[in-house]
Amino acid sequence: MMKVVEGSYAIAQAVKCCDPDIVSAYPITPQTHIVEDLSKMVADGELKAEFLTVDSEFTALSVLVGSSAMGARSYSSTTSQGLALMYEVLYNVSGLRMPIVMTVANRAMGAPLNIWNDQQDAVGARDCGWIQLYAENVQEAMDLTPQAYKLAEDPDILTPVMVCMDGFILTHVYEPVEFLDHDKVKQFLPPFKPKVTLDPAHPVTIGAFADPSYFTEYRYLQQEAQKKALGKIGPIAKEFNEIFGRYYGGLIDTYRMDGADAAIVTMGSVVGTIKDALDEMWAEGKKVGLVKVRSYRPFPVKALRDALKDVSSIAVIEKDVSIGNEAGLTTDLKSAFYNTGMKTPIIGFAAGLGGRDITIQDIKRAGTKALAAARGPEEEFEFLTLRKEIL
Amino acid sequence: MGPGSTQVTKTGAWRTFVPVVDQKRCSKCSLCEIYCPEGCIRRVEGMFIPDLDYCKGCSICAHECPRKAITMILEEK
Amino acid sequence: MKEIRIHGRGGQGSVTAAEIIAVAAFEDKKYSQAFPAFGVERRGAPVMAFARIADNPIRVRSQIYNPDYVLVQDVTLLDVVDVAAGLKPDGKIIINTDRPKDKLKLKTEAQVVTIDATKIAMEILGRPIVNTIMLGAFCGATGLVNLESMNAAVSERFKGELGKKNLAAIKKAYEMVSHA
Amino acid sequence: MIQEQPLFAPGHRACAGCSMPTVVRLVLDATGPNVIVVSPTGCLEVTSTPFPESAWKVPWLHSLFENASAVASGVEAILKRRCQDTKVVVIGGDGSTFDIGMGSNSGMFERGHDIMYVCYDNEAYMNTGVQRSGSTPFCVHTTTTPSGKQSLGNPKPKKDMPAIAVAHRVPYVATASVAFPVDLRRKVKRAAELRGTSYLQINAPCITGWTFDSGATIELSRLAVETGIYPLFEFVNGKLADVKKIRPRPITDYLNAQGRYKHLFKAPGGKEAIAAIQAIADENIAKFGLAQE
Repeated sequence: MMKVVEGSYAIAQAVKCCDPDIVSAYPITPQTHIVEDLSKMVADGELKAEFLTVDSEFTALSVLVGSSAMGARSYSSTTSQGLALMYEVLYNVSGLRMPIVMTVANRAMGAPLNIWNDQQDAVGARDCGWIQLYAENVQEAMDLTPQAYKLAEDPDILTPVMVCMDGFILTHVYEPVEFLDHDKVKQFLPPFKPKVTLDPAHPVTIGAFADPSYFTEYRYLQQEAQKKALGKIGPIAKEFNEIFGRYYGGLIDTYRMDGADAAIVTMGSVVGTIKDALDEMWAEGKKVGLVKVRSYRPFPVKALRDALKDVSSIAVIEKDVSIGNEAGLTTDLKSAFYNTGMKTPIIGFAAGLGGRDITIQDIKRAGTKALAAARGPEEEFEFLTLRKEIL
Repeated sequence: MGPGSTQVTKTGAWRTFVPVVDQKRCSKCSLCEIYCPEGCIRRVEGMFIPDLDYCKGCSICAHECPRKAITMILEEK
Repeated sequence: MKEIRIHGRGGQGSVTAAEIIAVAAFEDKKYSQAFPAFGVERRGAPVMAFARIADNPIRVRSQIYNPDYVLVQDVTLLDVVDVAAGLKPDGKIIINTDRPKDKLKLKTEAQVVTIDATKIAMEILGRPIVNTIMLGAFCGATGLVNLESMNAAVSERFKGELGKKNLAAIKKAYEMVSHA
Repeated sequence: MIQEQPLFAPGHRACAGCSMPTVVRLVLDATGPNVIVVSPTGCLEVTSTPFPESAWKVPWLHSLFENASAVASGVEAILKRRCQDTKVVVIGGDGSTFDIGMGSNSGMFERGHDIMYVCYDNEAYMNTGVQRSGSTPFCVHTTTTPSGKQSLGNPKPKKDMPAIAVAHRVPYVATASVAFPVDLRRKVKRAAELRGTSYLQINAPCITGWTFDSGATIELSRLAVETGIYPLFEFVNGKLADVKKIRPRPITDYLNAQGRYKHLFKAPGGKEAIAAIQAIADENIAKFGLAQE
């Protein structure tokens, strides 16, 4: 059934279809509507889950450490400062190999205090061991939710997943979405069968102290699981497509890359605006294509090398800054190419920071610079739409 | 990570002084067993015997014994 | 694609109006999108909301700078906000006011439509909430969304007696603007 | 009275003479095996679970320093969901209980989970080398409140954590001592049988942090109780229900027996400080009616 609903409600509906045993969350803009909708579903008996209203985001995720250790399917959602408050638990969850799924309604990190969208929060947490998937629109964010559980709970993976969706832009938009069918989700996502749980009949110790003779191997196994996830994200998306008839690409997706001279690489909801901008650019004879990164962690090095091998220049548009260097996706992309000997110029743009609107004109400007960068970049990294007059 | 698997580590190796129980003085009050941090004082045929595989030689048992039936002596290894 | 911008004050239901437009357009078998100008504005402060309607799936997610239609829920906003900014010359601006058009401080080549929505609201709803009335005027003035679809969308949001009253108010606004 | 096969195994790496393993054994002996234990970071976690070994014969989970109560809440929520009759027990030190885990504790208390929270209280951050915690008593020398020319040690008295628990309407709040195992076990059993949150704070001397010979561990805790500086009491539904009566001994008997107060017997102002500590003990004795008739 297709309906026009708010993005947050759509996510709540998708979460409901995944039959979580427990939802634990702390309110923070722009994530609030998701958990409000879930709490209403619990109050109305539509969702038979434990719903814990807790004292902080730190506690919200910590509660899920306990529930996940019990083998329960566990869900939370947060953003920005809340994600930062979870930082210590993020490493803990991934290190304990807990298949928790969390929707991150991407938002800027203060100071200055700012409630609007960018992706600094999640990109800043890229090294925490979580898989990070980014959605272009509400439907994709919805559909990624059961896919995320399927990936996280795979015995070869057992790694938590963040489903990242741009705050406000996707959480607060009303647009038509196809609701997930509960029975079909059950077919796609069978109940979680944990290998190890806390049970007095079979006592186990979870969360032991690992000295230098064991720690490296823990990390290595996490890295291996992320590598294996590279081989599962695409097939899971295809399996979803077979049941639900919707597909958004695997690790990456491309648009107008055939015959493109330059490419824009990005992730999240700006993909849609870029597609419209590129249609206009091609009509003007400017052949710029798009590569959409769906999986930021694990980072799809091979898929990106293949997709970008034929363009003469690349521009990354991303909603974050690695303050003191360039920005996450730009750096990651450059590192993906270094050892291939490929010398395609790569330039980076920080855009949409703290909710700054990204217009079609802005994209076309970046695309034009990308084409020009083939002759050698003027600037390697810059802030798109910088208001120089107020500096 | 088997339950109780620290038992593979014989902490008796940490010990300098070893408890010696004078079974004749022992009143079987079991305080040594209760207070032992290692939980390594065992009842064997009605007698309280420290398991020297784990005893770290802390001397709590000797200190707490109401009949002064336990003495700590320098262990010769 | 048609783009709509709604001006109001916090608490006047501008965001709800944009959402209802999106739902109604979808009833018309079109694609739609609605979103607020996300802010921390509280009750009474000037706010904006946006809607897009198209025959194909809508991909663009920037704010709307060159709207085809503008709805102004509160005429006092004309003193503090350039409500006609970027409005296309062949577009329309619909303003809730009892003032004559030539007394409105507006810089636009677009057609100006006025309606005393507050009066209708007081008469029918008994309180000065004009957002659904402005939607009736929007249907009447633009024909972009069918009145039946708008009624369905409003009924989904407002149930029972309140819903019925809203439909009556919408009908009145629709007729006044259509015959204007 | 102790089980033949304790639920906390030897081979753990606690210091020789540490009171903490005895506390853990006494607690688990009273609860029996149908428990799930959650521990925060601290001496207990580090000494009981050196990967790949574990001293625990009950299911045990560690996440972080400051979230044991939150993690336990998640465990309990799932037990409740499954209608499983297993007790969740948190066992943590005073650093995590009084300080860094305070927010998590407050949340757990307030939500009223069916969890027994046990704090082994050694009155400083012993795992990191004896730094002051909110539990450190007045005038104690620690590595972050050292005694010196202008300092008599910790300038503030111990935080009243049981009162904080009572203020959260925690239905059962009690203090206990490793030196009084019968009393301790009775309190653990009472907390285990209760359906709801309970808070037990157990005096647990630390040989390195308090500085005394390893054999004197139990004696130190006994002195803490018998001087009135560590009163043993029970609050049931917010009301003082029972106390352990004592024949009060002078505070100097306790202070003299350990190194962390020794500066008070030398430094100028030490005499007054000792009198102030005696006054705290006297206040406890009066407030809780500790003195035997």
